[in-house]
Amino acid sequence: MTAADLSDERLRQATGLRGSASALVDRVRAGELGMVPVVAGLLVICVVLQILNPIFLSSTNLVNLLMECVPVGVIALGIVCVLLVGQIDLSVGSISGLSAAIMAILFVKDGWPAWLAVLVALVAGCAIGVLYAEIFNRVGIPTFVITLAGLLSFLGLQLKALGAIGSVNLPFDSGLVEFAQLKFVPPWLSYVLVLLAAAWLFVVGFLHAAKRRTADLSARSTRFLLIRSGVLAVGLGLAAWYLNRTRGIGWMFVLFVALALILHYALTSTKWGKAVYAVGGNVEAARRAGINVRLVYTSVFAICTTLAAFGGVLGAARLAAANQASGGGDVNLNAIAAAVIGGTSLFGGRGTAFAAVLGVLVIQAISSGLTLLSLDSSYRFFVTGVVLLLAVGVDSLARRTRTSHGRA
Amino acid sequence: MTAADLSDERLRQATGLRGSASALVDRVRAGELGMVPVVAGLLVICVVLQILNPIFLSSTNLVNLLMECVPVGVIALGIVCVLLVGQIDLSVGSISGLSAAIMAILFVKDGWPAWLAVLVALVAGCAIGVLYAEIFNRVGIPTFVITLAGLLSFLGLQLKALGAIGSVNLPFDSGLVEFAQLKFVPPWLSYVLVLLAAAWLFVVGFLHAAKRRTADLSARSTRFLLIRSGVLAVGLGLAAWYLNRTRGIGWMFVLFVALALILHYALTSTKWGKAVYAVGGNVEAARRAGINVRLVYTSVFAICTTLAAFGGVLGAARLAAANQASGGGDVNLNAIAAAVIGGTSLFGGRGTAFAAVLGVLVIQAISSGLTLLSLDSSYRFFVTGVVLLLAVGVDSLARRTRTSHGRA
Amino acid sequence: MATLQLSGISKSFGAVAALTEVDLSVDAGQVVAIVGDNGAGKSTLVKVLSGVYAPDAGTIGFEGREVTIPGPAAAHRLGIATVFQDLALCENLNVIENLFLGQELGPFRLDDVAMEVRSWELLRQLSAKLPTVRLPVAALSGGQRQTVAIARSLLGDPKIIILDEPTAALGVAQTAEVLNLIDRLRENGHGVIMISHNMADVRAVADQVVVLRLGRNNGVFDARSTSSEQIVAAITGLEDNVVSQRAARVEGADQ
Amino acid sequence: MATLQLSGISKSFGAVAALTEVDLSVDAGQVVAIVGDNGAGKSTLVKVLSGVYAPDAGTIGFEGREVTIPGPAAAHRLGIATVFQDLALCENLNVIENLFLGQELGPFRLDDVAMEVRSWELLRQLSAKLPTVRLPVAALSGGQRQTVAIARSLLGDPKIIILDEPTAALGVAQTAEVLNLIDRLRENGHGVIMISHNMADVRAVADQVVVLRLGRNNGVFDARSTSSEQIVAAITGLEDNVVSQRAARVEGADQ
Amino acid sequence: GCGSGGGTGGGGSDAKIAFLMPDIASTRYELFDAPLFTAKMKELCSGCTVLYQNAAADPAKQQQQANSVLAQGVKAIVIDPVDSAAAASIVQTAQGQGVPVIAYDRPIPDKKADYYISFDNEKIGQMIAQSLVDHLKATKATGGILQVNGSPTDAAAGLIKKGIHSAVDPSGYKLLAEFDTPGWQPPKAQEWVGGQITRFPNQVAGVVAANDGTGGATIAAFKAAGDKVPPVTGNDAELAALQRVISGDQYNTISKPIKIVADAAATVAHEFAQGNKPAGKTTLFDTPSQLFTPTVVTRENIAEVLKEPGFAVKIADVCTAEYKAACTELGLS
Ligand SMILES: Nc1ncnc2c1ncn2[C@@H]1O[C@H](COP(=O)(O)OP(=O)(O)OP(=O)(O)O)[C@@H](O)[C@H]1O
Ligand SMILES: Nc1ncnc2c1ncn2[C@@H]1O[C@H](COP(=O)(O)OP(=O)(O)OP(=O)(O)O)[C@@H](O)[C@H]1O
Ligand SMILES: [Mg+2]
Ligand SMILES: [Mg+2]
Repeated sequence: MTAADLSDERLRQATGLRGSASALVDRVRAGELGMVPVVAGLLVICVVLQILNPIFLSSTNLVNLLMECVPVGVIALGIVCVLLVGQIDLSVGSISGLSAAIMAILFVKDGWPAWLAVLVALVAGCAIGVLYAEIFNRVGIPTFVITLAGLLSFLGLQLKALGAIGSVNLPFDSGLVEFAQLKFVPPWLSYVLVLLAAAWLFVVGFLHAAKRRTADLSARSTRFLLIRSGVLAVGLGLAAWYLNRTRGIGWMFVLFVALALILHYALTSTKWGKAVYAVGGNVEAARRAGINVRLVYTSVFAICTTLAAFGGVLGAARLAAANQASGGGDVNLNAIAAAVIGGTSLFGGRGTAFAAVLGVLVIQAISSGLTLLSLDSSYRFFVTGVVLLLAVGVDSLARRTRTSHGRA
Repeated sequence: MTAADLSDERLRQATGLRGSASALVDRVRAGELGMVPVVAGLLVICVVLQILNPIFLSSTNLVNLLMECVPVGVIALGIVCVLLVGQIDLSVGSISGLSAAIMAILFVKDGWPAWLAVLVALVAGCAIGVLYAEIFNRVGIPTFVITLAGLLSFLGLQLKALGAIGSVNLPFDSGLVEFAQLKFVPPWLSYVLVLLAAAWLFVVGFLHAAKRRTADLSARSTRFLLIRSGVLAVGLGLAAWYLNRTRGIGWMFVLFVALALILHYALTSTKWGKAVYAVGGNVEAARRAGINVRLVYTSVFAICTTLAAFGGVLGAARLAAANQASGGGDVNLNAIAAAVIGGTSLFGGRGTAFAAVLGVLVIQAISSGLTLLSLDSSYRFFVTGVVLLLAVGVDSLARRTRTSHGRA
Repeated sequence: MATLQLSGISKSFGAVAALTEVDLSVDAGQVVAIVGDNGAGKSTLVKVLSGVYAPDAGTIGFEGREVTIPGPAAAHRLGIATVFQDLALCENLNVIENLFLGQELGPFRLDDVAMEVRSWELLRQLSAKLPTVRLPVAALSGGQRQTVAIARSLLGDPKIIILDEPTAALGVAQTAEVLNLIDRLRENGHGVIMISHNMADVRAVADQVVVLRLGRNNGVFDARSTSSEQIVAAITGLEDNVVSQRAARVEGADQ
Repeated sequence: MATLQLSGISKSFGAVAALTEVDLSVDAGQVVAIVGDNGAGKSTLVKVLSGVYAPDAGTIGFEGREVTIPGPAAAHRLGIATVFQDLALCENLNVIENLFLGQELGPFRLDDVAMEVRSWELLRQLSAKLPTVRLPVAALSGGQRQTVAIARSLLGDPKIIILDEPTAALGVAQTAEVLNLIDRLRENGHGVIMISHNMADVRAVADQVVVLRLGRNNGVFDARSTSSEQIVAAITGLEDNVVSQRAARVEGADQ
Repeated sequence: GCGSGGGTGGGGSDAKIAFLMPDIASTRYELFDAPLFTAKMKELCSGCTVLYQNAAADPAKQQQQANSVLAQGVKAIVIDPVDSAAAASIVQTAQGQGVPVIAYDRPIPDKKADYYISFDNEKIGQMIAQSLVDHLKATKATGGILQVNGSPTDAAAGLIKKGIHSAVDPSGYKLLAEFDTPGWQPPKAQEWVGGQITRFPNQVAGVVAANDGTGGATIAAFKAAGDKVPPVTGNDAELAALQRVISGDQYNTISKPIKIVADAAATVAHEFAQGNKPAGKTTLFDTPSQLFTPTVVTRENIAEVLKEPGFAVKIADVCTAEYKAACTELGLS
């Protein structure tokens, strides 16, 4: 007997191994396994870069790579939220720079405790987001323009704040800097965490499947769930083992993954998350469904700017300094690009929290792989562009048919 | 008797002066007079800046201002096209820098005639656009990513091209530099041009109205057309007179206006233009209407990158040099911002060629006005952001009701 | 006393007057059909009622009190559920997500099993022919989408249900189910406003027929005692209209 | 020999088989109605015909030759004009621009007066109730949009016209005009494919009724000699269906 | 009325003088050059106004700023060109309108300015690198050198890079790798150095960084790798860098006598504004010039440098609580 939700005779039943395989292809094409092609792209460039330079996949370099992607990655998480509602934030760089400046000044110059300085920086970031949303909701200026104005204004504030000093050193022995540079998960704990994650995935999946079965709906078989958890445990375990050969997994990276998981949960399993996707897909429909669209915008911008501020703080901690260049350069572009590369649509309504993680990994892998090569700047820029296209091209080709079905 | 197209009894007839006035308000709200609020915003900031520094509206400064907005303005024209089809080009800065480098090297180092060097630079720009469109059409990578890769790659090529020299001076006495710096329309010719423009507007309007009347459709009264042309003649005439008090109107600015007019014509009065708006509004509908969507993308990107290359050449001519920083800095952001400030939607399907002109005037006015103030960088950034919000806020407030009618 | 009472509602878009001084009232347990030509202003009236548009003039009474409906959320709170003509679904969300949009079960930990079960229930009740409910709405056929929109309006326990051309895209079986549903709603004491161009359907379920013409009231008829021809005449404003002409011609040809 | 001849057309979307080995043929001067339940695959078939989707299997014959239709432009070139169920209009363009999209008069210097005149002609012919043709389509009512979409398909001189639920949103007068129009098209030797859920309309204008059920052919009927009940039975796959039940109940209540 | 240094010349008493600086990536322009120049100008002529502009590394913007100050009727322009070649156009325009141009900090070789006041960037690069090489030789360090340059699109960075090479290439130490830091961004420099530490484990004898920001980033990279920090250079003598030198994290930085240079520029500009033609101490690029020598700051001489009268950074600001101990050790209390 088939489950209640699979009883339609038009549904091709995926039976046996070949059925599962073809179902998998179907799902990739339909964009349902959205992340798989991006991961494939990431693997492709990893192989290319490893061939070009055998140090690339060395444990030490991977340890560095994971740490370095955190500040931009945290900012990209916020960008994903904003892109999901079909808006944009060009000012995350400036906000991260400003919050780094605020934190550094309060912490070093004014001698506040680190946690308080960080908190104030985050609150400032949050306030900026609320301000953006208020302007957007009340005046209706496109967020491109609002945040462009923010980019300029907060850069101005950052310069002003650092005013007479220009640059502030964070002490290397402060907890903040140590956290960002030297704190790694002890090997035993990393394996425990891996096992916990796998067990948790299994338990949640099992309970959910049991509930579905009681409700006479199709459910994943326990065997599948076991295999899935097993694969996860082995995969993560191997990764942890490889990283543990040198310094291991940085706590800062763990923090980033935790943030991504929280955001993922909020986006997929809460009322708020559904509202975000709805607003991005069709604002008018969301409004007519009784969703408080303004509140959604406000929350999303507040999250984005808070995360931008947090990214700025982490970046300053990693650099052990806040200066006028903090948050400048390509922080903005990299954060937005990370979200887009991971598969988030600029038009709203499509994307996931993991998009930011994968996207920033792609960007950092390219950047790290190419800086290792010691190319001329001119070649490096050129090759970066080409490799980027390559990485994203894999994803796009896999989805090709999907767009032709009018479901871009 | 009412004309065939105004016979529906639900149409409020605009009679008398009050009727016209309320019709005007209706039209602004409906976004039909799209440009008026932006112009109002521009006027507001002009007044503010003039109050802050009385030199702002001086003839010399305005002459400079008009000349300075040309390179970015030309690039923004191309950006408008790309935004109209719902895509983006992040690489216009790099392309303009690369084309400036190509032109300067061929012209100065290799001694080619100026026109040939410029032509080669433009062809290179055009080729880039075609390349982008091919990748987009065949592989389906989002243009955000393609052009981000282009930004990096062409910056690399630019650095490579300028290689060991870093910077190339264009001779001051070359026609190109003189055109960009010293060639102004003689006063008598400027008045002739103004009169020609007004006359042309009247004649075209009159012939059109006559044709509509013959077809039993509503048409603008000859009186209205006369007044409109009169207002234009007086307005432009006064502007010309004021500018002619010092150096007058630069030929380069005339070129810019001419390009904008050509693009306006192409967008509003050709089959291609309608296809561009259709693709931006609803790609799938455009495709089903038999439009060759790929060709539209190709043409639009080719235009954008060619104009970017042209902007780069003009910028180099104005600066009398091409160097590694050409096209860097905020060229990208300014060009896109100009288009958006002028009212072009990032989501496609809404915008005009004049948006670029107005947007770049707003940006340059702010930049020039604040330059005059001699503020600290920190204040200048801050104030720039605030003034930008102010300028665009006027536009947005005027359209407020429109969005609430679900017609954003 | 009517549950919902509109009087003197006007609404213009730019130079187009879409509604001019329109009156309407709906009681509990009553099915009111609004009919009218294309562009007569029916959907505009519905949108005023559901808080999508603010009227330019006129008053809305709900259960005796005068109310304003500043937005769709306010309409929901009053107990007005609407199926819009353009459906207002989010194409990127799947069927379940669309059904429960804004009224998800378990705000901080969505109960997707319960929602899926309830979705299948509702959809089966409407004879929806959906292969799966995990498809994004973009992949549904026109009729499937309309069924989803109708199912959504039944989720809460609204006092007034407004259906703007609910059966336009539906198959014969689904149409019959919706008509059955309207009968049931009336029996349960809900007020129903239905817009339709199908005179047979209108006369089958409605108690009262309100005719709009070019944005103005053009008569209120008792559904049972009025013939289709009379209503069509009120809609088109002509006794001798293209519908009657065609009917006559077809009859002539048949003979 | 049929103008258009489909055989063995299949099309799947991911795990959903929307069409399985469907056959269809249309002659010049023939009106073929395709009917079927929601999600039966009617619109998918239309999209295959008009080049929107490529079929997974099957052949298409046009005027005796086997053809492939790689895109909508190719369908236009063959002489196939389509009114899609979702209309496929550009909301940001006004009525004239939408009507002439892709076939503007004067490619390098648009003749907007001629286009406006022709637009009013077409729209009047369909009894469209449009206040002005310079409104963007986003501001039109559902029926007005549908009229625009239908008017557009008449612009060229197509050999086959495909109408996917053309009267779903139309008022009574407009529906009658469209039925008249279909009669005229047949008389002028065009082939017409019409999809509709309205059995009365189908039987009024069609020569042949093709029934699809769950993506498969489920019988071809002669429109004049078959009763509505028979067609409905073929659509739902049951003699005793909700439509007949409802009819019986209503009759019972009336007595 | 005119201040102490002024004559009685008519135009000079309420003249406007433009002071056009190139970027904000290096903090000195905003922090030191502009305020010091303005202060000196006020002292020379209280009625004069200084129009300060910063081009944020964009030559086109600098041109716009130049045009703008010309429109405001300045009597002299002091310019630190973003791009020495492109600035020729500014000189051309200004001189065409009879406004003298004083090249500040960087020369304008292609078009004869009216005056040139500077220490040149190439020299700076050479000095910091040489100081590092000397130190390495003195400590008999083994291994190679990493070179962190400035932005690949910045002309000044190119000059510094050239200078560094002129000291590193003949030094006998192998140049392991070099990197042009996009936009002078410290995080980029940190990322690159981090990669090189992996690539050349325990082979890095020293790092030449082109400014203090990238120098600080280099140190952070070594700290983050848990490695011993080798001698690292800097440039600009910004506060944070001085603190690092004191604490021993950074080997050197370079202090430009900005006050002296800014004062000289103000004096010369004031002369020009009054219609005089001040004579140069030397002639460079065919232009009357004054050149000043910067001082490399290391732990050895930092006390002297800081105690020098008129040094831009105050000892109290440098010796905050955290650096108290080290300061006392160096005789800075
Ligand atoms: N947002 C809008 N902007 C401008 N005009 C509008 C807008 N919405 C509706 N209209 C106009 O108002 C009139 C009434 O539209 P409405 O949608 O209410 O008609 P309707 O009675 O629902 O017609 P249909 O039967 O076709 O659905 C139409 O002429 C339409 O063009
Ligand atoms: N792009 C798509 N992706 C996935 N499934 C699709 C897609 N388009 C259609 N389908 C599925 O194919 C089936 C047939 O859809 P189709 O639109 O052809 O139905 P229809 O007969 O036109 O129905 P209706 O009468 O409701 O218009 C439906 O089950 C639908 O869910
Ligand atoms: Mg309607
Ligand atoms: Mg259909």
